[in-house]
Amino acid sequence: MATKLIFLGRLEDLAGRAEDEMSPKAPLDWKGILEWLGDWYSSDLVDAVDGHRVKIAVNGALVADKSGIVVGDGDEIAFLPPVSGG
Amino acid sequence: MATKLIFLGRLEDLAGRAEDEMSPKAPLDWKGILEWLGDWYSSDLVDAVDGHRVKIAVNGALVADKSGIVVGDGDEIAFLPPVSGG
Amino acid sequence: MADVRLLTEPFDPAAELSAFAAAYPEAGGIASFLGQVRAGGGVEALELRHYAPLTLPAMRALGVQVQGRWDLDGLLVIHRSGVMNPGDPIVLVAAASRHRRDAFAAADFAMDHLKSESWFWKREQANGQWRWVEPREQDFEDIARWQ
Amino acid sequence: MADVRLLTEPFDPAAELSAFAAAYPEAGGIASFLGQVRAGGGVEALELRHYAPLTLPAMRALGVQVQGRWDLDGLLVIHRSGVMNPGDPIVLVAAASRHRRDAFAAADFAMDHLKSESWFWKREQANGQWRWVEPREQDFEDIARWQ
Repeated sequence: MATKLIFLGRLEDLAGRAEDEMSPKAPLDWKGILEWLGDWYSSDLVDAVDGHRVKIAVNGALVADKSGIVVGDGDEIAFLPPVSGG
Repeated sequence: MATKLIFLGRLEDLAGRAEDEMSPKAPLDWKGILEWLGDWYSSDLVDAVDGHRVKIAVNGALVADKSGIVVGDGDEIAFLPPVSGG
Repeated sequence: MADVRLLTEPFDPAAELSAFAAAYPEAGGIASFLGQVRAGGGVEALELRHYAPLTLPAMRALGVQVQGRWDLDGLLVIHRSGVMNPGDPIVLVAAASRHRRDAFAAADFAMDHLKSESWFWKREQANGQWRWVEPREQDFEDIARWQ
Repeated sequence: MADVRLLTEPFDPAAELSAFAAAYPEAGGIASFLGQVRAGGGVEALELRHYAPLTLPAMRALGVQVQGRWDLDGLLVIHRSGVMNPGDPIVLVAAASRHRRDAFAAADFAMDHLKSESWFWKREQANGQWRWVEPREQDFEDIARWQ
């Protein structure tokens, strides 16, 4: 099983896609996630994702401190830029 | 032609009717109107009509100072208690 | 131009709102308030009386005032007169605007003024007896917010 | 209990409001807000994306919060997701209450929070090009009123 990545809002444009998957050998912490993104995506995307305006949900639950997360097989991580709803 | 009287809201209950007519020999001032009402209606009605909460319209126009009005043949005077609308 | 109507027959608020929204596609938002005769509480019927020479002209003047105070694309004010039953619509106010705050404030202001300053007299029937309703203190407090 | 829905297909606001009003005959008053895709301004289409695990649960939590804060008989919150055309309804909020002030405040509060705190991302199509919409400063000011 892979780890699913979801890019919301304008992050979808930066990533060029709405979803992706990664299959790391071992679970990744936040630093590892950013490195994986850096290998496949632009630095603009990595900077945006790492910025304080982008929130993270893991398996559908909002994360208070994204620097503390670890994701592995079967997890879903969503990158949530500021909302602009209604 | 007579002078038409219109009793709105609870003044209709006090008067026992919604409309009436009076045919005085000469135009009546406010004091004359109250006297005419006193001849035909209860003192409760006269007191209510004379009170500061009841406003007066003559020929469909609201009157700023009811003590100054004069009505005669063909006029319509409406007695307007506090509204309780909507 | 405000659409201001004093009706002596029942009306369909959903159809009115639908037509109003369709008439202002550039508005973006429509705030509305619907007042209906309350069911329960023992009230069997409600009657609103008006005085024709004053009531509709004052409602129209209110419409002009509301449109002067807020930036609206459209304003709808419909008020019933006559005898109504529980569940019947009494009043419908709707304000269409590009700005959500303007739409809400305009509808709110119009309702406060219809409730406390419009030329309507209300009576209720309970246990077969009609009784005139006195003005409510709350209505005077509501309208004082705008001064 | 609030009726909170996230829809991916068009809905009929008039029919929804009509059913809502009929469901709360004891309410006396219903305040509502309808947001629709603005015609004009060159926007050809609007898309709202959501993130399913967060969006509807947060809307439901907002419904609970609104019902806890005001004395309501009923609360309706309907929000579209997906691609919409000018004139299409986006969001409908309605609050039924015995008290007019409660109904207005509840609808107003719910709209402010849906606009600035709900998990929706909006993009607009103009001249055939899609462009993500950034959050508006006005929305943050609107929501700050309630704190």
